[in-house]
Amino acid sequence: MNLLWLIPTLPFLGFTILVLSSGRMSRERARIVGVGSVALAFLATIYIATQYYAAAAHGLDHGAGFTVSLWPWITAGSLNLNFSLYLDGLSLSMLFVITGVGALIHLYASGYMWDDPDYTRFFTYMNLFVAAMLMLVLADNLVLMFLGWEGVGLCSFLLIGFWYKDPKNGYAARKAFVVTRAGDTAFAIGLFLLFRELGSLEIQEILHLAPENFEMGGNMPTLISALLLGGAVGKSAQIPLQTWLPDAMAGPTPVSALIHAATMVTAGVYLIARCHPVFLLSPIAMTMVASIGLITLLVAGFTALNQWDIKRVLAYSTMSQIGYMFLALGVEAWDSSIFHLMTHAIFKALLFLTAGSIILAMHHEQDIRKMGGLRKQLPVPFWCFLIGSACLIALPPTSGFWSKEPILLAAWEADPIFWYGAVFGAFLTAVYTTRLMLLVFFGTPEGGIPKTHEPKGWQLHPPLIILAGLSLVAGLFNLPAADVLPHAHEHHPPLWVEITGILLPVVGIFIGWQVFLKGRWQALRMESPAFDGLRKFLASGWGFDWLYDILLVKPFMALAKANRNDIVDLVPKAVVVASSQCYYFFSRGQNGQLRFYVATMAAAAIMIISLALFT
Amino acid sequence: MQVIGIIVSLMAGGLLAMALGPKSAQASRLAALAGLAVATILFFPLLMLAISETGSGTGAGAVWLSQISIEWIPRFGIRLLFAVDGIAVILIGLTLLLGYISLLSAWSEITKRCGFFYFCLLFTLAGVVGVFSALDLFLFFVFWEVMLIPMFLIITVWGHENRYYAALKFFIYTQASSLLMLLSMLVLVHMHWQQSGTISFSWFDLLETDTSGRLGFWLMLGFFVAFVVKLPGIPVHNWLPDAHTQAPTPGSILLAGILLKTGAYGLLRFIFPLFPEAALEFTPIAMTLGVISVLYAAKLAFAQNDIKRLIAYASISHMGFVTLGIFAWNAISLQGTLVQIVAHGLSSAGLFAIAGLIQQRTHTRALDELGGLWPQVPRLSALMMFFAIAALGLPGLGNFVGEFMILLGTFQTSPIAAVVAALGMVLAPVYALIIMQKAFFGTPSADAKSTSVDLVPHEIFMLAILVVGLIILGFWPGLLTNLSEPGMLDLMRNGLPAGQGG
Amino acid sequence: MIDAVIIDHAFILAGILFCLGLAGVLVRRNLVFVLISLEVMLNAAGLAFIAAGSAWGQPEGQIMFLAVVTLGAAEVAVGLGLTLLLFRRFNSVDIDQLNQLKG
Amino acid sequence: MTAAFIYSLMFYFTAAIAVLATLLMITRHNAVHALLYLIISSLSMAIIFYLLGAPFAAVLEVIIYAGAVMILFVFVVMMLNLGHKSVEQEAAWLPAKGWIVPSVLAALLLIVLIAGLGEPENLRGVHLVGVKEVGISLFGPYLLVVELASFLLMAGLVGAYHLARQTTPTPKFDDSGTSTSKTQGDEA
Repeated sequence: MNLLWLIPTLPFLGFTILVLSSGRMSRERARIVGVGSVALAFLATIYIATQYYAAAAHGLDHGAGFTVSLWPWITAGSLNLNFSLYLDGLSLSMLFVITGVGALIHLYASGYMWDDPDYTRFFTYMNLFVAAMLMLVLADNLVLMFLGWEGVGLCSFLLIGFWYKDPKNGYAARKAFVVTRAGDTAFAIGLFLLFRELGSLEIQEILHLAPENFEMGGNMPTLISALLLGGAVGKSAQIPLQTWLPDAMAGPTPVSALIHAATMVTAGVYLIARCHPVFLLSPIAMTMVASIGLITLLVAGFTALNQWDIKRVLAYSTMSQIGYMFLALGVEAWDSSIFHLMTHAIFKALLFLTAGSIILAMHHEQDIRKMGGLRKQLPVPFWCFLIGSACLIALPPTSGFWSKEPILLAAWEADPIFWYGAVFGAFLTAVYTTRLMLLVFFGTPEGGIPKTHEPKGWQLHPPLIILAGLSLVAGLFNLPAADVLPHAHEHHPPLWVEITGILLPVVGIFIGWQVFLKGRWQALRMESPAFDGLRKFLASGWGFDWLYDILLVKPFMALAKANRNDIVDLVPKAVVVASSQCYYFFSRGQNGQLRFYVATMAAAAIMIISLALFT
Repeated sequence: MQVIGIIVSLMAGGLLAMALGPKSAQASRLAALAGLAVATILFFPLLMLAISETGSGTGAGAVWLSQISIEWIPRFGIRLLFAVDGIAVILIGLTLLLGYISLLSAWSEITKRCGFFYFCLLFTLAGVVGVFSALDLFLFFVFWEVMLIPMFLIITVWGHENRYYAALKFFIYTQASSLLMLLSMLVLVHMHWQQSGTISFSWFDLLETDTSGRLGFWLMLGFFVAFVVKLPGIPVHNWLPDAHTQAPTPGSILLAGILLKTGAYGLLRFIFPLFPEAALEFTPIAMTLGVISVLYAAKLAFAQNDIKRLIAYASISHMGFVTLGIFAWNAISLQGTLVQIVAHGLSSAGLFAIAGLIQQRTHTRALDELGGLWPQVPRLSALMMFFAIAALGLPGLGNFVGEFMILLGTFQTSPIAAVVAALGMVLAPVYALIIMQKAFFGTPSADAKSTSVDLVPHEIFMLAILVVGLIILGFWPGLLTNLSEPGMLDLMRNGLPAGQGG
Repeated sequence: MIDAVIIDHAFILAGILFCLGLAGVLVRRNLVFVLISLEVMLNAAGLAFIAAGSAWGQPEGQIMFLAVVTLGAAEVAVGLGLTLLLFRRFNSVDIDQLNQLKG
Repeated sequence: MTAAFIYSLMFYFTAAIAVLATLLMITRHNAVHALLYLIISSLSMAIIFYLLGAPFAAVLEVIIYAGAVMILFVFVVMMLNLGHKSVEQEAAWLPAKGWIVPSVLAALLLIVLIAGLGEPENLRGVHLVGVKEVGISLFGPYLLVVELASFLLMAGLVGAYHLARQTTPTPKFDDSGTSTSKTQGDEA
């Protein structure tokens, strides 16, 4: 078990090798280092998993985790954090997701980015990202998690702005970094509060101390969990801080697959799952988590319906699926939320990678209006996309169904409103996924079926096929996370609830098919000018971008421009001006006329004498 | 005693460099390097002593590593009192390190009158080492002046376009405030003489004076102003942007890397221990000043168009955290202040070195004239990215550890200040990434100056030292905090008003 | 003792003459007139000394008067020399010509 | 008509003449008239000195002031031939409202001086101080004053002589403010 430190160091090692080589390394060697390090990390995870299960087999109680302490990190006064990694069921399942899906995405990326000039730089950032994400998941104390947290944010900044030639990408990257940084600041303030209240930042200690020190529903646990939720919302692009995710699509597609679908955006879910005892202490926080999840999934659902860029549709669908995970966390369906996290990582990565192949085939064309009828020219991507969409819609045999169904049932247990919202969300997911499927693969766009060239490189198809297989089979795994998180009690809602949960996506598919292929009920497509305002509002992500622009960006820019050179600097300048004015005033007194001088002398004499006499 | 040896060797190096100056620039450079090398050799035993002292790990090591006191002006009880504790060792180490960095960056940039430049450089270093180790207030004041004059000369002689304005402003600001300090110093000694009957300028004796009254508050204010001017706090900060934009690169490195630290060190050493009650009473105001300088400087940094000016405002924002940390006055925030000081020293030295390199290559510092540097100078841009990220406080690098500990410590004493200062963490990436976007990303604008020469090995070596330093500070801050543990705890005990526990 | 009143009035007379002389100096732009008024002021000062001397019955009053007179004489001599110089250089006796030293 | 009454009558009469003469002197435009009034004023001063029991001072006043100084002034007036045209010039230089400020200042000073005078009671009347007493004290304790006086006179003499010497024609200084020195080899 003490090889645990190997997992984060392998990608970090890959990163250092690529950085130190800095451009002198050929593409092949860079590919080997880049993909190899993550693949090795995956093997190491498997090795660690075998040890974990072996230990669990002979009697070690399930919940216990293993800590590997490396060196004392920050020690001052009552604070002593050390650089130590902690492994338990939850972090093991996260490890599987990160290294497994990560390795596949790296393999795919090595083919996808083949003719990009900055090949080595791409893999440098990707390896650093995987290392930071592993550090986040394996962190023993919250500050180390914060290190991973910010490292991940940095890498998403670097990778979104990877094609730095176009300033828009730079803007999108900075926007992502600053918005997630706002969430991180809330997270940091939560840490300070935790430290002040409980005196320690070790996760395990907090989880033990919290129930003792805080009373149920008290305002301290609510405040702390609200702040932690702030951090989670920032990183997982939920409602208040979600404007950065659609713009993050400016990065290369493997980046969107790895960071903005599979791993980084799930960091918030992992944080809440990891600190669930604190959240359990305040029902208000739980309802907050659930309601944020619900609102995001609905908002994202509607927006996805009106997007024309293939990656933006997938980005909004990611946001909505994470909304489901938050909903699951809110309704205390802990293990099903982590389960959904894993399955979502797999099928969303699959969808993004296939979208990447489509974009590559269409010479970097991302607008689905220009695509259509591609199923014959791109068979593998077509079938993979089909499987991915099936999971997304949560049709029964696929893993999507096995993970989303318990969330719906748990939502019903907690509060029927959550269930109605969630089900309606599922329906929306079905509609926009079929819309995407039909517009891209079926039907004929005006300019006829576009000619596509089959991208070369053997690395592209195998990962797709593996991921497609996994997303079908994943429903059967039972994740080790289950033994760490509290067991969700059995759901037995009325029968009609389960049936509607299953049938509604099918209805959604039917409607999607009718509207987008058969061309019936055109009104529903909201293309007519009457709906123009509404469509633009929905397409822009419910106007959050516009709102933040007006509220925060514009005033700050105006303030910055207005005060370019520092009004405080005027104080010394004012002193200078004042002294020169005085000089000018007095020097006018020396006008060279003798009579004026004699007069001043006389006046002075008068004053002095009268002063002497009368005082 | 080593410290006197270090100061003398630095001064000797300076004089030698000046003597050799007219003959050949290379000779004067080597002389300066020799002076610095001798100083470092003398510094190592001190460092070994400090490490061995903390070897016991329980923080029970002796506080004062080496102390020497020679009679200077017996009538007034002024003695050449040099004493070095954990904090001073670290800061002297930082000074010598940044001495090397500025020497390396001066290698290519300073061409005319090299001898005199190295004379000024080494005398500033000697002055700063003196400031960190002098514990006789009068001696402290002498060194406080010694480090000011050569810095003024560096800016006036080798500066950029309107260097006279900047140098004069720098001089007036620092000189005026240090006179204030001199005044309160004398009154303090007088108070001590009245209370204890003996005239003495030594820090140890002055610790005992009871400075709780209104007068004590004014004396503290005198010291506070002198140090806040040097560590630019908001109301008195506007000499720094001008001094930095006009100073030559080695000058900026010295200024940002070391001279700002003397202000922070002064606050640490003199404000709380000598005036515990007054400082406690003054804490809310000082904290608001700190918070304002964090946020206001960050906003200003974002608005700047000149790289060096932007970095200057960024260091004001970082130094705002230091004020916060010092006035929170608990173990965590004080150690955090020390880490922040060292980390800021390294990162701002790096930023200024790179700004200088950019100016050498493109002959401009204006951000709107630069653009798309990344394809032309990838290594330089990667290093700039590293330092910009360090400046915005990415965990895993020194600045974050410092800022986090400061905010954590400040949260104990005043949560509001900590929360508002935490907003500084949001503003930091705004200004740090603007440099990257305007200068390095994007396509080079039509009239952007193109440059073909990427980093030269000796420049990479110079920056590599700083990169390694920051990473070590980020992952193993323990190396630093253990050294300063005994000194800091002892300082903290002195700083708490009578009766308050540890 | 009416005599005492005389002394007091002598002082008042001196004051009056002094102020008249001052007014004369202030008004004039012609250097000669300024010198003349100056003479009167000196005279007034002399009178004050004499009055004081006679009030206390001591000769110092008159000695001081002697000093004042010599001063007056020397001053007039130099003043008139300057007037001549002024006239030769500026071809007029107007003091305001001499303002090169103004601020 | 006792002696005291004549005495004070004489005093006030000459005082009035003196003030009147000075007043007229200040206001004249013609230099020579001003000089004449100056002579009258110094003569009346001489009489007052005599009345105040300082005969030596009175004589001195007459000889030096009325005599020597006036002669100097007349000489200068003649040399500068401040004749007819200078009267209009003088009138131009002396506008009526030019008088306001000086007179106000002078009046103020007068008031202040008079207010400064002490009570007259402790002044013990007029004492005759003869020439003998003055002579004795002059060359007694005050020998130094005599020497100083001689220095002063010598300085005055040398100064006047040097200033007024006509060695080289002094450079004309026309109104343009630039000194147009036409002399050759002038050390200036």
